[in-house]
Formats: sequence, structure tokens, C-alpha cells
Amino acid sequence: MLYFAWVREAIGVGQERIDPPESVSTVTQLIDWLAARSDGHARAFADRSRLRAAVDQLFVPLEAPLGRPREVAIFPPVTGG
Amino acid sequence: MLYFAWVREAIGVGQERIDPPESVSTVTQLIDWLAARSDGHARAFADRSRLRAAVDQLFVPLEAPLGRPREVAIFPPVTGG
Amino acid sequence: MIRAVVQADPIDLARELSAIEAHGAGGIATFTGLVRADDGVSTLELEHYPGATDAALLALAEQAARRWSLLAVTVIHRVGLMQPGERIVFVGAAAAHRAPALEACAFLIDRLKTDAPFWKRETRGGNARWVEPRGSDDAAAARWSEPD
Amino acid sequence: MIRAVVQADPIDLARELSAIEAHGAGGIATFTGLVRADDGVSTLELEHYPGATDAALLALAEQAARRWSLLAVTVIHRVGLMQPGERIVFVGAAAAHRAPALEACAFLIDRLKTDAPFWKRETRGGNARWVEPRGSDDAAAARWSEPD
Repeated sequence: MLYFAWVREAIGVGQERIDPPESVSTVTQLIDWLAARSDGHARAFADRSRLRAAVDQLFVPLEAPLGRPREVAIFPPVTGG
Repeated sequence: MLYFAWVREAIGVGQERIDPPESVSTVTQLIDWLAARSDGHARAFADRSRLRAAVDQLFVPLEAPLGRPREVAIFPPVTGG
Repeated sequence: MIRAVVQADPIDLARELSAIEAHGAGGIATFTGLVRADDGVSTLELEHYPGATDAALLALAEQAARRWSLLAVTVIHRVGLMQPGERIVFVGAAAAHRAPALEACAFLIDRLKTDAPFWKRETRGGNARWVEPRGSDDAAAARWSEPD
Repeated sequence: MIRAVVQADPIDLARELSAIEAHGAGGIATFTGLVRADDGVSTLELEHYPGATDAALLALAEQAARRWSLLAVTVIHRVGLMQPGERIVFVGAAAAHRAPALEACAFLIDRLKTDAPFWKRETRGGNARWVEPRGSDDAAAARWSEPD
């Protein structure tokens, strides 16, 4: 997992290795499962409308199927440029 | 009078002083009157659709009234930029 | 030339422009985004998603080059700490004529705002906060969608 | 800052850009027109209507500054003899945000093509000819007309 911006700050780390159960098959389900790991995770993931995700560096909607990715990133909407 | 680009080349000079009769009251009439001055003038002014004018440095349509300007310029459509 | 770079160093405009000018274009359009000096921000920090940002900038540059037949296209985005007046982003597009260069330039900066994983944190009067996304950015990016 | 200049000297991009950047903008859009190096032109000569050109560039710059609330606007046009690759014209617009800067820049170059008294003469293979106006330039300039 990779976290950026205030998602990273709330969770307290920028990356972590995880091993979710087989039943986790979408990004949303992964977020649900991660939210139970700590207060920081719960806080970071409280408002789903403010979250975006990338699976193996490809931007995807939260309801996208997860597959068996090597890298999932959760972050706020981008504000560069 | 001021002439630019191929109008200037056809006439052979970039400027000349003129004293048109009172009856010349529009730019078009001025061009008619100038066209009689030389073969070069006639050639330069043969195709009116390719001519543009400025009266006292203000772009005007050829049918514009002339008034009593200090400076009239005749030239092709502009191609700068 | 397609050049897409994420860098911590300041953006060298003169160098980027001469690289673009070397490609024989008739017109070059550029956009430079700066840390605004007029609204009380003392520092700006740019966080990014390493790897994904490079890919996003390159994808945008390639898309623009194809869509507007560009002779050269450059997209540079800074990351890290910046002061007011410094350049955050530079995009440049060179084409035979002005219309494609100008359009490609607008496309690049509009889409970069929504498609590339950068996040801004501003510090004002000692307080740091993450910049909120603007709805108008989504609208600006959407106008470049091509019919399938 | 409003800067409108007709000059025989080469256009110094770095200098023009820093002058614009000094005004605290969030975004700067520029367009640079170059003598194309790809279509057999050996030299380009720019004739102009002295006095009237300066006034025309200044009028355009002032109009853009007002219409898009620009923090800085620069319009530079070269006259005289030029080689392929050299800069003929430079326009730059600085604003708080990107949309007005980009729009003002497109306005300036579109209107300059039709409203400023410059004439181009190209030399190819020893033959000089005056460049014909393009109908598309009139169309591009017309899209900026404001309702009365």
C-alpha cells in the first residue's frame, strides 16, 4: 500500500505491506478492511468521497475490481500543476 | 501619402505629397485620382479588393469619408505576426 | 521531441525554450505556473507519487503530440519545497502553426491538473494545509475529452 | 506592466520572461512565432508602418490587460531581415490563474495577425515574394469580437 498527502499523514506511514483476505475483491472493500487496522486508518478513510485510488499505478474508480495487484495507492484528489 | 509592401514597390516610392481636388471626398475617390498619376500607380491600384487604407494612422474601409487628413496610407492586407 | 520530467531542481526556462525552438516550428506556446506571491503563502510543498507522475506526464505529452501533430512538446513539474515566485510547472508545445501549439498548451496544463498525481501543501503564517481540489479544474479537463 | 515594442533587434526571451514573472502572477502564457526552418525560406523581411505599428501593439496589449485583468502583458514584434529559426513575434500574458492568461495570449496573437500593419516578404531560392494573407487569420481574429 502507498499513501499520499493527508491520507499518508493521518495513517502515519507512507507505505505498508498488507495481506488482505481473498474476500477483498474491490478497492472499496480493501479500504473497508484497512480502516479497521488503526484509528489513523479509520480517520484517513472516513470520507470516501475524498479518496482516489491507483492500482499498479493506474488511476481507477473505488468500485473497480482489485485483481492481484503488486501496488495499490490511496490518496486525495490531485492538486498539482 | 504612404505606401507599403507591393503597393510601394509598384508605385516606386514609399511616400509622396499630394494635393487632390476638393471633389475627392472618400478613400476610394482618392485612389481613383491617384491611379491616373503614373503607370505604377495604376498597376498598384488595379485590384481594389487587395487594398487596405489608414487615415491619420487609423484603419478605415475604402468607402470611408476622407475629411482633411494629414496622412493617408494605402497598403495590402497585413501579414505580420 | 517529447520531454516529460519530474524534478526537484528549479525549472530552467531558457534551456527548455531553446530545446523546443531547435525543432523548426513556426509557433511555440508555453504555460508556466508559479507560486503566487500575492496571497500570503510563505512556502509551497509538492508531494508526488514517484513513478506514476513520470508516466502521467509522458502519457499527456504523447497524447498532445499525436493529437496536434506537434514538432516538440515539453512538460516539466517540480516537486519538493518552493518559494513564492518560483516555477511549479512548465508546458511548451511547438507546431507548424499557432492554433495547434496554443490548443495543445491549454490541453496539457488543463489535463495535468487532474490527471497527474501531485499534491500541494501551502504554508501561510506558520500553518500548513493541503490545497483542496477545484471543481473548475475538472470542468477544464473535461472539455478535452475526445469522442470514442 | 504593459509592454508593446517594435524592434529590429532579436527578441531576448529570457529577459522578456523575467520581466513578466516579476509581477507575482500564478500563471504565464506565451506564444513565440518563428521563421519556419522547414519550408525552404532562406530569409524573411518584415516591413511595417512606423508609428502605426507601435500604436496597434499598445492598443492590443491594453485591450487584453483590461479584458482579462492581466498583471502583466508583453507584445514584441520584430521588423527587418530575419533568418529561419529567428523569433518574429512574442506575446506573453500573466494572470492570477491559467485560463485568463491562456485566453489573453491566444487573443493577442490572433488579433495581431489582422490588426497590426506588418507585411512579410519571403525569399526562397533567390525569389522574393510578398506573403499572401490567410482567410483563416480573419476567422481566428473575428472570434474575439465582443458584443457591443
